[in-house]
Amino acid sequence: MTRIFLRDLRLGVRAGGGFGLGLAFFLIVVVLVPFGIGPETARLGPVAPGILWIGALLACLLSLDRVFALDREDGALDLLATAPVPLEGVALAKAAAHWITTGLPLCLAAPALAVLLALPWPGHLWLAVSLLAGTPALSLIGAFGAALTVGLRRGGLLLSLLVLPLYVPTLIFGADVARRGAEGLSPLVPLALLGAVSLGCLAILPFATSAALRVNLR
Amino acid sequence: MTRIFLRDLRLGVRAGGGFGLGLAFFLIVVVLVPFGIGPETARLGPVAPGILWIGALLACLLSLDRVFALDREDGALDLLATAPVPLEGVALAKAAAHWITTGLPLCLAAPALAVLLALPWPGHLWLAVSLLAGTPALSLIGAFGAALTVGLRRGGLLLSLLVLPLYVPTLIFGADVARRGAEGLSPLVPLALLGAVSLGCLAILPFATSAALRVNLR
Amino acid sequence: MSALEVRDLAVSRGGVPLLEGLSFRVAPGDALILTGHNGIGKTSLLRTLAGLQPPQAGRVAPGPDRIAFGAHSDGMKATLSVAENLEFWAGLHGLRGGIEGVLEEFDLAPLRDRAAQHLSAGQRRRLGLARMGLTGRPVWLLDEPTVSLDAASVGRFARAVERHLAGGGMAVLATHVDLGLAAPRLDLSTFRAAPEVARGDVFAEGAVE
Amino acid sequence: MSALEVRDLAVSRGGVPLLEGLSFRVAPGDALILTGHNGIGKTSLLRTLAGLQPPQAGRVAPGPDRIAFGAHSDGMKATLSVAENLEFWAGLHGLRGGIEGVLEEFDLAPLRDRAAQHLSAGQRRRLGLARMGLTGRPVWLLDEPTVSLDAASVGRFARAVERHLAGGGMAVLATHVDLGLAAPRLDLSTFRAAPEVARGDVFAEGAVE
Amino acid sequence: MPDLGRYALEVGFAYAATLILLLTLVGITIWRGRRVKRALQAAEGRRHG
Amino acid sequence: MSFSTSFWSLANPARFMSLTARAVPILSVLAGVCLVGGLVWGFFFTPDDYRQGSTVKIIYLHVPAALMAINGWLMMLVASLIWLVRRHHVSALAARAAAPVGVTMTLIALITGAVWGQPMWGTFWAWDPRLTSFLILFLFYLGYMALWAAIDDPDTAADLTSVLCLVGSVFAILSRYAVNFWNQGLHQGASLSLDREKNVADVFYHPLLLSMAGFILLFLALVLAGTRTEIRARRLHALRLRERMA
Ligand code: HEM
Ligand SMILES: Nc1ncnc2c1ncn2[C@@H]1O[C@H](COP(=O)(O)OP(=O)(O)OP(=O)(O)O)[C@@H](O)[C@H]1O
Ligand SMILES: Nc1ncnc2c1ncn2[C@@H]1O[C@H](COP(=O)(O)OP(=O)(O)OP(=O)(O)O)[C@@H](O)[C@H]1O
Ligand SMILES: [Mg+2]
Ligand SMILES: [Mg+2]
Repeated sequence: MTRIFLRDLRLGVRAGGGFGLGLAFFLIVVVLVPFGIGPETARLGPVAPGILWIGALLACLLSLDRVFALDREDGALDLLATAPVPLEGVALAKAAAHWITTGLPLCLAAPALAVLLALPWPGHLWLAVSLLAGTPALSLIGAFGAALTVGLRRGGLLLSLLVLPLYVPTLIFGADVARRGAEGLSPLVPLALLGAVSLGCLAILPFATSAALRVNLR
Repeated sequence: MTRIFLRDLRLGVRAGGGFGLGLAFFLIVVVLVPFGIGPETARLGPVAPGILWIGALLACLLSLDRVFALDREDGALDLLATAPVPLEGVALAKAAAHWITTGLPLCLAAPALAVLLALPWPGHLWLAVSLLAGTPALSLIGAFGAALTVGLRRGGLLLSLLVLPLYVPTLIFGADVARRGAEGLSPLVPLALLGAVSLGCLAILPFATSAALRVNLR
Repeated sequence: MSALEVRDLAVSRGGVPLLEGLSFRVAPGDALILTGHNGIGKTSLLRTLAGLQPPQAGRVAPGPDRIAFGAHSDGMKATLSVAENLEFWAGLHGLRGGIEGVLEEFDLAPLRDRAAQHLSAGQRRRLGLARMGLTGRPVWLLDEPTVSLDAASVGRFARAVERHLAGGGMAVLATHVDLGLAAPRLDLSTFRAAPEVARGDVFAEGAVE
Repeated sequence: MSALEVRDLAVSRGGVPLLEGLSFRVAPGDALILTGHNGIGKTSLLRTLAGLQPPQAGRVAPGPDRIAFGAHSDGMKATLSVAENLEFWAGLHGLRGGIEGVLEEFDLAPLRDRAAQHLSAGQRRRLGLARMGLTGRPVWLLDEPTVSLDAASVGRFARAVERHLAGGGMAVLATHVDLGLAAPRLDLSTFRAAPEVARGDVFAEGAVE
Repeated sequence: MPDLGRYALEVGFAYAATLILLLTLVGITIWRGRRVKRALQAAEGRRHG
Repeated sequence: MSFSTSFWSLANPARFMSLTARAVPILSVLAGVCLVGGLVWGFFFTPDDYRQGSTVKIIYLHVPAALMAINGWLMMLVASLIWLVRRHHVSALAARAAAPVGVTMTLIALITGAVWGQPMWGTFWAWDPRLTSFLILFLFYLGYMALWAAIDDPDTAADLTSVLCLVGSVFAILSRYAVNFWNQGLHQGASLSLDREKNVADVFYHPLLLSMAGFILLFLALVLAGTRTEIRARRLHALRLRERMA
């Protein structure tokens, strides 16, 4: 399991592996938003937390189809399924590698990028905290969606559609934490809910993911 | 050339081909935005044209890596390069097919989705017009970026990074048309500029694209 | 080590029955070569033996955890080097011996730091075959293993299989060409499923109306 | 129809010189079989002949527009059916005859509406070979064409090549196995590039400092 | 030391950041130059020796 | 030997190496002198501006860095053209070597500008046209360097990055106009115009010129040193391939 995790990390960091893909996408969104909606601080400020969270979510969404699809294409998934490791472990290792290569960089970069969108001050901190609490759920849910669609040639579209509704609660709580933080209200209630979502995902989803994988390998 | 165009269309429409991928992504963005930034019309209305344009741009960006990569992987690009058609024609046909499968559906769907984001009335029309004038440029620029990165295994990240700054003028003019339209000002000046950008891209980029392809095939 | 036992197996692919009534036994130290024309179902049979698709009927023993499958696509990562690829699989199967043995066996030592994407077709095939020796599993299933290999590499492969058999292993190989191995052949044509008899699908058995 | 002429060709791949001093001539109606161990540069040579990579030195005639290249990956789209795939290539090369001929020739008629992704390895290979006949070009370059083919299909392929040659075509084939074709063989091992002689790269020629 | 007034922090930060960036750039250039030079010498040595 | 023949003889790697071996140390020393001189003069011996207070001292960093950021790109453009037209390897490698220097200059201009913006405009970042086009330039640099890094074969990389540099330049100019159209900004216009009336006061002007000279010399020294390294790396690459084959 650790081995799979480490291999995925290494593959991710290799040229073209996708490390930084999410981050770059996030950066792109943040840079483009002012060109789209206009440069005025009064316009940008209020929507900044929401935009940043949506950007992070999309960045996760986009890198999902690599979670299993690459291994499926070159036959490695068949081999992993018959290797002496539980498939739940494979699922968890892959979700964890996805989080490290996508979610974590987002959490670290978000406060800096928030400056570009004129996010009011204490918001930076809360934005990072909310992402830290929320992105693991995004990776776990995403791995589940990726497992469901792995058999389909370029199931990217379907994957997005399946995962989207599952992402909604995380997005609502997460953006709420960041918004309340930016507006100076207490963000503790949505933060607690957000943490609960992440922990729940961690407890349940690896099993669902491995079940989906098993069906798709047939 | 027409044949390549038609084949690409057919491939796009086949299950998993990517037709609708852009559209679905666009839909996802539009649906998620209210969850992220809050549902109030006063908040959504002013940023709606910008968000819609950014959504359209991202939808284009995401479908770019299929333009040449699939044909490269299965060897079809080698065969096309030695087939009795000019490579510029291949580049143009592929950009056109990308536009039909991605840009055109966006133009048609955008006015309807704009309702969800509380875009004020005359804005719908201008949004559609601006997308119609601008998305061809997005497809052409994107095909150029895709040609640059086609030799690299999963060059998706690099592709986005390369294409992003090239998209900026189109986005600025396009969003400006939509914004002025929504606010009741005359959008003719940016519209003319937007059209000029698209035509300029059409005149120049197929040559750059085919040059890049030729280098990458070596 | 127990023998590979296949009893009255029925195989289908994409819902179409391909083979049925297939029984054979491969004892430790033995190999079996599967033949049959294109599309008869060799690949589908091997996938079924490996536990990757469920049999329509019949039984396979031992279970998938004793079986190593060498398919057409070899699961090697293009951006990792030869050594890194092999080390990953060795580690996953908990093998302590290191990869030097198989690198020698398949003459991959000079290529050990080359990325898999920069290998020629035959070199890449050797890499895929080298993985088999790292699984530590007794039953090898190989689907057209010598594709793209030159004569010297075919010989190297045959010796590797013989060594595996000599150590009490078993091997089932699907092929159209001569592998340079002395082993019984099984022609799958005689087990072709009759089109009318569709097992395992309730909807195929009687009219619904 | 003019002969395929290769004069003093030097081939490299990824910057590494592989072959040099290679000259041969294939007259209309003739075939040439390339052999050589894995990694010698057969695939690279064929890519150079097809105009997909520039030669390091030497000349190839005729130009790429008279040459049809059948590589390992066959450029067939997984989601299109056999007939759709072939029709696309036929149309691209402006062939009017229709695809029925090649469907018959490679026994693909029963599979004509099957999506390419649902073909077995050998069936898919036949599909790739069938494309050659649709290019209408006199020079065929084929890289390990009979991989995965059963004996009957190898025979069918050999007859197709013979028909092409009889019509004044030419063929260059790289292979490790017997193709069932009577044709002269060229062993590439004798043209292996000396490591010290690096042509066409200023940085390899003299010390910079 | 000149009196930078109320903008001491900003001005100081600007100078510090610039100098750090420039020094890093110079450092990387020199370091990489040395490393490549050594590697090249080794390679030439292997070739001739 | 006329200028033009001596310039083109630089295209031979060995010639280039021997011709620049002496130039780099000289340029480095000159750059060091001018930079230290200009910055020390500017930082310690100029008065505060009556409106901007001590922040005016940032100008000695900001303006030269901005200048070299743009000129760096220009140099890459010219070098790319030379490579595409005349296939001189040294030219392509010089373009490659200029990118990291240019991107650092861009970053310095952005950071010093941002720090300057806080006291002057009350915000670290505003979507002013000039700032925005610098951000875009920064992204161009990143993309250009990433493309170089991503491709194994040096000649392929040189070709593709050159095409990117050409197309990118067209779009960079286009962006500049688009951004101006989009937002009228806060940033001042060119203050080093030939019209003496509009120039900044002489007290600021002279150290600024010195510091600019320092940045220019530093740029040249770094690019030449970088090009020398790239040439060696290219030769190393060729030798490694030989070894791998042998
Ligand atoms: C991130 C922020 C900034 C960026 C990217 C930026 C960029 C530039 C550039 C590109 C130039 C050179 C223009 C030319 O030569 O035509 C320049 C010059 C200049 N900038 Fe900035 N700037 C920024 C912020 C500021 C701020 C906040 C101030 C002060 C209020 C400022 C004051 C100046 C001055 C005085 C010049 C000299 C004008 C000239 O001589 O041309 N800049 N800046
Ligand atoms: N993914 C699939 N979905 C549906 N049918 C398939 C699929 N793959 C193969 N088939 C069909 O199943 C049959 C058996 O295929 P299989 O790959 O097992 O044959 P094979 O004996 O391995 O042939 P070959 O020698 O050509 O590799 C073939 O008729 C093929 O067309
Ligand atoms: N993309 C690549 N980049 C760099 N080197 C490569 C690449 N592909 C192949 N090579 C190397 O070039 C050499 C020649 O490869 P080529 O594929 O031409 O060999 P081949 O004769 O076709 O071998 P095979 O019989 O195994 O197919 C090999 O040593 C291989 O390792
Ligand atoms: Mg098979
Ligand atoms: Mg080959």
